Amino acid sequence: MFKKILISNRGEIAVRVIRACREMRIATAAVYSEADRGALHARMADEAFPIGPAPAIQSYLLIERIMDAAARAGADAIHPGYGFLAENAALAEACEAGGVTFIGPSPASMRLMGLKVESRRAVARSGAPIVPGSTDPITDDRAAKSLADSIGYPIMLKASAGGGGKGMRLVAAAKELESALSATRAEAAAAFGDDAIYIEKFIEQPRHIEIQVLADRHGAAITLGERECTIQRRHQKVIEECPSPIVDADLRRRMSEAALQVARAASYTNAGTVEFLVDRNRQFYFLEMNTRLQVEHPITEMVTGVDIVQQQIRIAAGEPLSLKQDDVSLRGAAIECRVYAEDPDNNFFPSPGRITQLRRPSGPWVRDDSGVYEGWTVPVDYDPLISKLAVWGATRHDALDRMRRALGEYRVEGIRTNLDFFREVLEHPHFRQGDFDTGFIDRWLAGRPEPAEPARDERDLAAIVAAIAEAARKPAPAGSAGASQPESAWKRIGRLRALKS
Amino acid sequence: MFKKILISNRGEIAVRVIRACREMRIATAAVYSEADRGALHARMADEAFPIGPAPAIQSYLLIERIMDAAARAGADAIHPGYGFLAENAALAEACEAGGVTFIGPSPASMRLMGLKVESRRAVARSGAPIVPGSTDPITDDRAAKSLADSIGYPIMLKASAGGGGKGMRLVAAAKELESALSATRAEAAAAFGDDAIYIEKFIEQPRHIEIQVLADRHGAAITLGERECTIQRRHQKVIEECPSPIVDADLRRRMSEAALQVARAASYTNAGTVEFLVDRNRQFYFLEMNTRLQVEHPITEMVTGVDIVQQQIRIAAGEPLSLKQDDVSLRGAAIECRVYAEDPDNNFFPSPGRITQLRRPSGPWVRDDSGVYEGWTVPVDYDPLISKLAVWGATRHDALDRMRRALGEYRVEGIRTNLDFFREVLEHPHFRQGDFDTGFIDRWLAGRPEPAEPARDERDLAAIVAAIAEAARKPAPAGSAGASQPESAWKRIGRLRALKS
Amino acid sequence: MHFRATVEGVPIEGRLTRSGERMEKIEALIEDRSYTLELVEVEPGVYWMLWNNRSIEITVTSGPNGAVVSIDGRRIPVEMEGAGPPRPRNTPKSAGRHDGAVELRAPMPGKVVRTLVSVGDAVRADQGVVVMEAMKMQNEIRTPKGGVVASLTVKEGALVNAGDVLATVE
Amino acid sequence: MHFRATVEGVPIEGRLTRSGERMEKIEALIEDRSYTLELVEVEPGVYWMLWNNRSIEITVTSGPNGAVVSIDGRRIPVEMEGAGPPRPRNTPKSAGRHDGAVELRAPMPGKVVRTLVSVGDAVRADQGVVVMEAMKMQNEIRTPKGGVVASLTVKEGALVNAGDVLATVE
Repeated sequence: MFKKILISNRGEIAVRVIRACREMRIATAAVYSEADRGALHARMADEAFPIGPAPAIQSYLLIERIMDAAARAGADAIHPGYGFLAENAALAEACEAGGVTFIGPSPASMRLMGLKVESRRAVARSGAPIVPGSTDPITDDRAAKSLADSIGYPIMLKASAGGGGKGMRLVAAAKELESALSATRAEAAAAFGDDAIYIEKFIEQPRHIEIQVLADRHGAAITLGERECTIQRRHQKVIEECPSPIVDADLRRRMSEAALQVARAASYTNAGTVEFLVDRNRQFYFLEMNTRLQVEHPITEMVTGVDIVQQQIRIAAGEPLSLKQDDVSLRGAAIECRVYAEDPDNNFFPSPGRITQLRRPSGPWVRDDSGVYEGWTVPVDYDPLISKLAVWGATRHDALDRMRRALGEYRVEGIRTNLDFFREVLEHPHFRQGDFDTGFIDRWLAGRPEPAEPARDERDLAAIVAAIAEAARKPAPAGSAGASQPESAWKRIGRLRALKS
Repeated sequence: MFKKILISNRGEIAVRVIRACREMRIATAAVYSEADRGALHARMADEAFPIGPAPAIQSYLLIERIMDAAARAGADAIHPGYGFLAENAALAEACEAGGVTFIGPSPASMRLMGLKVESRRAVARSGAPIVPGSTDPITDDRAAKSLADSIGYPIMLKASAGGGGKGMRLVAAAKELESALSATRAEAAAAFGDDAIYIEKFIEQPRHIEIQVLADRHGAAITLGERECTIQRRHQKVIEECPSPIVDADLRRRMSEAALQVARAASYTNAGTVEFLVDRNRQFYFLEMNTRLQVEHPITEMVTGVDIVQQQIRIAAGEPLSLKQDDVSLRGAAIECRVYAEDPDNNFFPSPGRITQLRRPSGPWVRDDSGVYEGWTVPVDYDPLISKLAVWGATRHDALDRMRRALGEYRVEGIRTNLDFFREVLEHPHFRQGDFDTGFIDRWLAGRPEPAEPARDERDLAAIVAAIAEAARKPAPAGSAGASQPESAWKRIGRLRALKS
Repeated sequence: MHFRATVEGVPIEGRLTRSGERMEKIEALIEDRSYTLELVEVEPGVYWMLWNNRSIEITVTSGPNGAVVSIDGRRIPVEMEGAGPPRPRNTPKSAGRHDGAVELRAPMPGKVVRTLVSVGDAVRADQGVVVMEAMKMQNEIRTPKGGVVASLTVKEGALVNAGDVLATVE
Repeated sequence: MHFRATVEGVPIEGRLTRSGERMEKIEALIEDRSYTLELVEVEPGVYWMLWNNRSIEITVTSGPNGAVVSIDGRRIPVEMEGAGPPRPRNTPKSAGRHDGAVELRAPMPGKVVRTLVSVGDAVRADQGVVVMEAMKMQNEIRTPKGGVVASLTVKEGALVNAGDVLATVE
């Protein structure tokens, strides 16, 4: 087993890995940027190495800095967490060259799964279902039409060289195809200098469901069930569940088998996640494979009892999987809310800054994977995830009620968070029924009513406590209230009332 | 289901019950003494009622105050927690009389199990094993000798009217019996005015293992496995585990069957715990039944996935058990450490006072059931339990390593706790091997070596940080150090060194 | 003790009578509504209130002339009168000026990724003016009213603090 | 900055050179041992130290002329010189006096449940003198040395504070 692991990450995921290492009695080395001096992950690790200025591009994304820190620490392995360099094959290659074990798949697996077209082809060959459409660029309009007819409308046209939502066009019916083809080609040529396009079936109101895979270096691979990741805001996951409310044992078996086909097609080792789109008929299609630890791994851990991070480390150290597929069972249900430093009352704008008060929920079946502490200043430079709050319950219903309870115990002051937003989502009848698709949150927010006015007695109690707090803050001489103040709303309205009476 | 539950308790167990109620959407009413103004349980409840001065005998133990608070709250049920009035049949009777549901067994069951002799007889009749010996007082010395011979030495002589360890005498061999009998009789007559005595086999180096029972009001009863409670200090449990390292499936089945026999003999309903002594040959004997929620219930919850407090409430509301025995399975292992406000460096004396800093462990499979918060003053009036720290692992070994990690994350300042003491116990090889009996801790403490001196660099670093902290606390003029101070140890030793050189 | 406050824009006036030590008893009269309650500050800025036996936890985040009071997850802004001269908030929001122009301000610290308009452009209400990036997320800053872009104070790549003016629309 | 301290009874003398802002750089020379480290107070009384890349968390509980410094669960008492006049500790322990008598003091607040000796009784070292109850637990207060009970200051049922004298043994 490794003697010392360097974690090339920050925040809650670095803390998560440090905890796993400590439980395995492996020493830990953290890295930190100038913005992360005194950050929780650096405090908790056995060693900590500065790696540069705040912008990630000058610190957490610099492979040479990471490798240099690993060399200084004498680390024999690197855990990349998620994000930053976690899916960068160059880091894995640098590890190989430097004689340090990269805790993750091989560079070749990472590269293959990182390429949109090549991974789609490899998965198609493996027999796992992909979204129907072309696997090669289409240049001929008649070929395009016959393909579109065979897979059925609506379809998506996608520029081969596009990405990130650009160069895509939805085609609802056959009669729109011709003009859409020429428009997309023209755009693609203008934007990317390449007018090659693909055709894919458009999955309406899809759900986003993924399968957790563990594969060792000796050819054994298992799955740990699915995660329901459909609840997203602006394509960002915010709530995840395990199991999915729409997956039964048969669908789970079929999706797991497909996930293993994908993993085998990529000669995959270590922990990985195969993401699928699931349509309204519960047909599923390969979307992509995340070649790293997934943010939402805790809910799988709670339901299966398998410590995925410890498994990652054991697999990387060359141990054969100690678990067989038959050892894996799902018990109950788990839900995770991603707690972000953002302001739901102000368009979900980021809300970095100093956390002046932090009280975290606890008690039965509540898990808070936090990367911050009271007094910490959440930097503007990195993503706004400050914590993952996960709960378990014997049933989905129990888990939802427990999450509601846990959210009520969570208090963060000094910055804004989306904790109250989750309380609203959890009470939404469609969410409670498990009836949603990836557009659920955005549609709901678009039509969300203004919150009710506080009751009069709530307002009065607020004023009383504010007055007491003000008096404690700055003991004022009696009767001085408002003597030399600018005209206040109170006075204005007082005058208005006098005029009316 | 109930609309509002009054919790006639305080501290972590009141918080535990409030959490269960909140998850079930049942309103909660807390009670608090003058020492518990602002206590966590009162803060967390929906309503809170003062019930008198700090001493429990004037507040938490006063049935009329509890019933009065329940009436004012309009509560339709009372949860007694553990301790205080939890095993007091008079409270259960007052509830019956007042038309409020008592969340626990019937007064008759409580009374029967609260009486040493009667419960022993009832259990003997049920067929469950009791410690071999007499179930009736013995007055005749020859009868005593023949009974002692038949059960085998060593034996205990116990005064019928005794209790709490008084009027007991260990007899190692037959030749000591005669003089021991007359001495014990004389003592019993003098102390209690009654020279009747019992004979019981003395169980050497026993383990203390208990079975969790759930019984509904419709005749169904199940068990939720065992808890190993052998690790005690001065007869007080400090570490509990589920499952026990020495209980296998067969022993578990037999102990569970015996526990159900005991429960049936007491016409028991709701959650209860049957405690057994287990000898070195894994023979087990009924010790007593706790007719309430057990302190250490969380470890059973973690291993079985059953929420025992919610089950208590459902049973009390008249619901049939939703779980069958076959639905109950044990997964992995859980351990609990009872965090006490006490000073391990000063003979474990109580350490009440203000908690100036509180940082609680978190992350995967860590559960902290705490009854305090940062800034809270732990009162001198109640027991010193401030928190129960429980962890789960796939194996006992994993759970021990996780507990070690969690203890390292726990920080309590302002008062002393036994957190560091647990770190020492966890690393003890006999404890790790599961090889211990009820005398383990006391023997180990008696022979415990002084802790090693801190290394020189640790001392130096401590001095540096103390100097920095002191400078921040009270910016001192430069060069003022020690100007007008009483002679310091530093000066004395400096002089001694000067003399020697 | 007498106080005047503006709660969510509604001005109120009240009188408090305080007694007791650790747990204060408070009699309050606000206009014609009277309240009897007990109160203790259990943590800095966190108050535990008993009102008609209801257990209520209230957090006060005080500012120079205002506070945000949280009751059960609901945030209620309260401005106290006589609490000293007003000071600008940490994060002034985009707001109208006396001359009818609207200043668009940065709602958070971050980087200007793109400007979407030029000075002199006509803009509709809710049209994006600047794209800012903070915490790895891009956010469009939109104008609350239509008009003409009178100034564009920032360039692409600029680092701005919360409250900095990004543009004005007349 | 120059300091003198007594660490676990051992006196030391040191010099510090401090620089830097958020994370201070510190050069320390203690007798002939030199340390280069970085330090930041991350929470009140909690310091994060980097020393030879080791990440060390240190908690200081300051008193008027002394502190308890916790490093990785180890508690090290440090008395600073020049930190103001000494003040009695919160909980004075039973200790010898100049005249050779021993004062037995209450180690915690609580109630005297029983006295086990009378004035004039001869007692052995480690013999119980008083039984106190606090937090529902009874604890025997024992004399560290043998002798004769010279005074018994408390009666059964008395409430005492930490540090109160219970008895003296000569």
